[in-house]
Amino acid sequence: MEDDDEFEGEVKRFLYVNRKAPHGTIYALETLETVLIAAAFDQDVSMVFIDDGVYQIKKDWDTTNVNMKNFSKTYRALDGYDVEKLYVEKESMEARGLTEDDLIVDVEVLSAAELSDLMDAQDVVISS
Amino acid sequence: MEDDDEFEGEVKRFLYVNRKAPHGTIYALETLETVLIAAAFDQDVSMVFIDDGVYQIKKDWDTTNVNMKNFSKTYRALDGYDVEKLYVEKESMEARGLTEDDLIVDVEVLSAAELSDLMDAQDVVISS
Amino acid sequence: MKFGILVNEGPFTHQASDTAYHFAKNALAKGHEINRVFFYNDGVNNANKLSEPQADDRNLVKLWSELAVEHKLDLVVCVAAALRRGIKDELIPEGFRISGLGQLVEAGIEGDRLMVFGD
Amino acid sequence: MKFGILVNEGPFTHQASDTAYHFAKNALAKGHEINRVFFYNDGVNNANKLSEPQADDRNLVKLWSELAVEHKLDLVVCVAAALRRGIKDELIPEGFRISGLGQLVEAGIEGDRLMVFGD
Amino acid sequence: MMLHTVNKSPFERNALSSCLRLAKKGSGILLIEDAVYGALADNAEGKKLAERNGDFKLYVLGPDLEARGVADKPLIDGVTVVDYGGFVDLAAEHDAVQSWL
Amino acid sequence: MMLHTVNKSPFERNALSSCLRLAKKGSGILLIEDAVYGALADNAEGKKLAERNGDFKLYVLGPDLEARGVADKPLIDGVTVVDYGGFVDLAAEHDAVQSWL
Repeated sequence: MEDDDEFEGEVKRFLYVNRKAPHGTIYALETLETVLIAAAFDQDVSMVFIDDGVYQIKKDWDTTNVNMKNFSKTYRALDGYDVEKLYVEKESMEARGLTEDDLIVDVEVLSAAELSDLMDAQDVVISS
Repeated sequence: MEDDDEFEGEVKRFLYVNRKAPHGTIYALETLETVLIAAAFDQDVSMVFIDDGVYQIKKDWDTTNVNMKNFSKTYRALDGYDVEKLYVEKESMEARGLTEDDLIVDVEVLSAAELSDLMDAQDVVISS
Repeated sequence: MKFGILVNEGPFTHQASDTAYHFAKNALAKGHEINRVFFYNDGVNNANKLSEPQADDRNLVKLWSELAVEHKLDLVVCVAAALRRGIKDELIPEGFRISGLGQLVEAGIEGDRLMVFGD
Repeated sequence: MKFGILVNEGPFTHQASDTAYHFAKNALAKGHEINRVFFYNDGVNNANKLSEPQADDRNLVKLWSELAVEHKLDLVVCVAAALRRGIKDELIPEGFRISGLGQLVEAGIEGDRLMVFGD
Repeated sequence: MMLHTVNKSPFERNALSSCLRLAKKGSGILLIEDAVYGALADNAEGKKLAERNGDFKLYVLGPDLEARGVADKPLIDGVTVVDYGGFVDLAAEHDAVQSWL
Repeated sequence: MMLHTVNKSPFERNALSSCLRLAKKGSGILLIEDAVYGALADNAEGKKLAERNGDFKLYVLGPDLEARGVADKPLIDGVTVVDYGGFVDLAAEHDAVQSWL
């Protein structure tokens, strides 16, 4: 990320909250489209995956037989857009029997209590 | 209902299953529109209200301040269309602290076990 | 066997229309008949021919349209639900037609099974 | 105070657009500013001028349109979400315009609060 | 402090329970649309919420209670009823707003 | 006997639990779309469903498991994986179909 002094004081903390499973609804895909655009605005962008949202970053999607778009690798591309702050709730992972090995991207696993502090410190929260 | 011999063997049991609260989504209203049309076909029509669907027939709606359509009295009009089989699940009522006095129409309150038998005997189930 | 199909959600936002399409296609492939596909609630949004998905995504409006033409399917868009949502004649793709809710009840009466796909 | 508003569902099927409209109207009545209303996901279906609800029901497309004209609101329909769903120039009512997702991010940066209404 | 809005019936979905798990103590929580049933004292979900009303400031949208015919039902302790104008005030008074959909 | 289909994640909504309460014992239950997570043996909801697998014939839609990257995860005992053709067969073999949405 560049060091833009001109943006000082204008950088806001944007949080994208993902709580829905992929494919059953389009929210995972369309939120991802927003995040990619948001990256161009040099804001402080974070994404959190909680509840069924953790399934959005489950690896090994094969959408051939449902004939829907496989946008799984876009999560991997986020890093190239300087979107590096990805958080997952530990409790949501555990309830779903998922471990970090199941995920397609590197994320930081936080407890509900830690996530609570992080989410409360945001300026703009876009959820779906 | 007329005694149409010509329909013999063609009368099917149609069940409309209502599980969603009113107003948050349109399903209550649009299902009701279907039931009114269905009545003209001289089929054996039943409606069941389970889960948040029981709130569809809660009396005393006042939609003035949300500026949405108040279609509550349509439930009362069903009787005039010969749609007389309305069933409510006892367990859903109890979880929501509702009694028959709360309802805008006369219904038959059935236990989950009784409803289970009734629902299983249907030919066509339209749910929302 | 004669299947009727009810689609209650629009394309893309919910998977309902996709699942209904795969069901219809596979039923036909197995030699079953589809006596009608009825689009209700937001399902009427499947009948908007202006829909233009990204090149690497499926085009559900086109898929339904082509399936209808190929198999002479009756795709009916509910007039009441469609009016509310602004789906009118000028938007209706080939293979779809606008009609009343009676067509749904009729599909239930005349078919052997009615399948409901929604949210 | 400057509010941005995001509407993620179409009219009628979900209450989101109604609630957003009441919020916007009341914010304006209290002297606040609405820097933008952004329509995303199925929210783009609020921008279909062919919508014709029953006479005894509210007409959300018209209500948004009139609010925009009266208060010079900026109602932006997301181009990507709209293309997918067949909401194109010929359907866009007065007071709405089609633009990119950057307009949503900008509304978040420039406003004091971003309000999200969806399903 | 943040304002959290919840618009889903707690009987049908997990939105309210996730909000209660993840909202910071002391936050405001406003129940709107189908979530207003969660503010009623006489049902199972309202009773669950009542156990947490020391942790949050609870609000419920009056027009949505009226529309559903439950404006006369007893609310759980400590819930404040607001109208759309009050919703605007709450959004302005808090530092940011999160919607639980 | 009826075929019941459920398309909602059991973590998010009450559709599957209502189906399990109201479907007649011996019925078929097919999990599709976001409901397929409920057929997995290693999560909390799958374990709950496993306790009922003597009461119903359980099926899950393979293409939806694959799309979500969970086709290789262990399923609860007694669940049969079907494709869209198998879905059609199930609908034809049962007397009627009810969708839990």
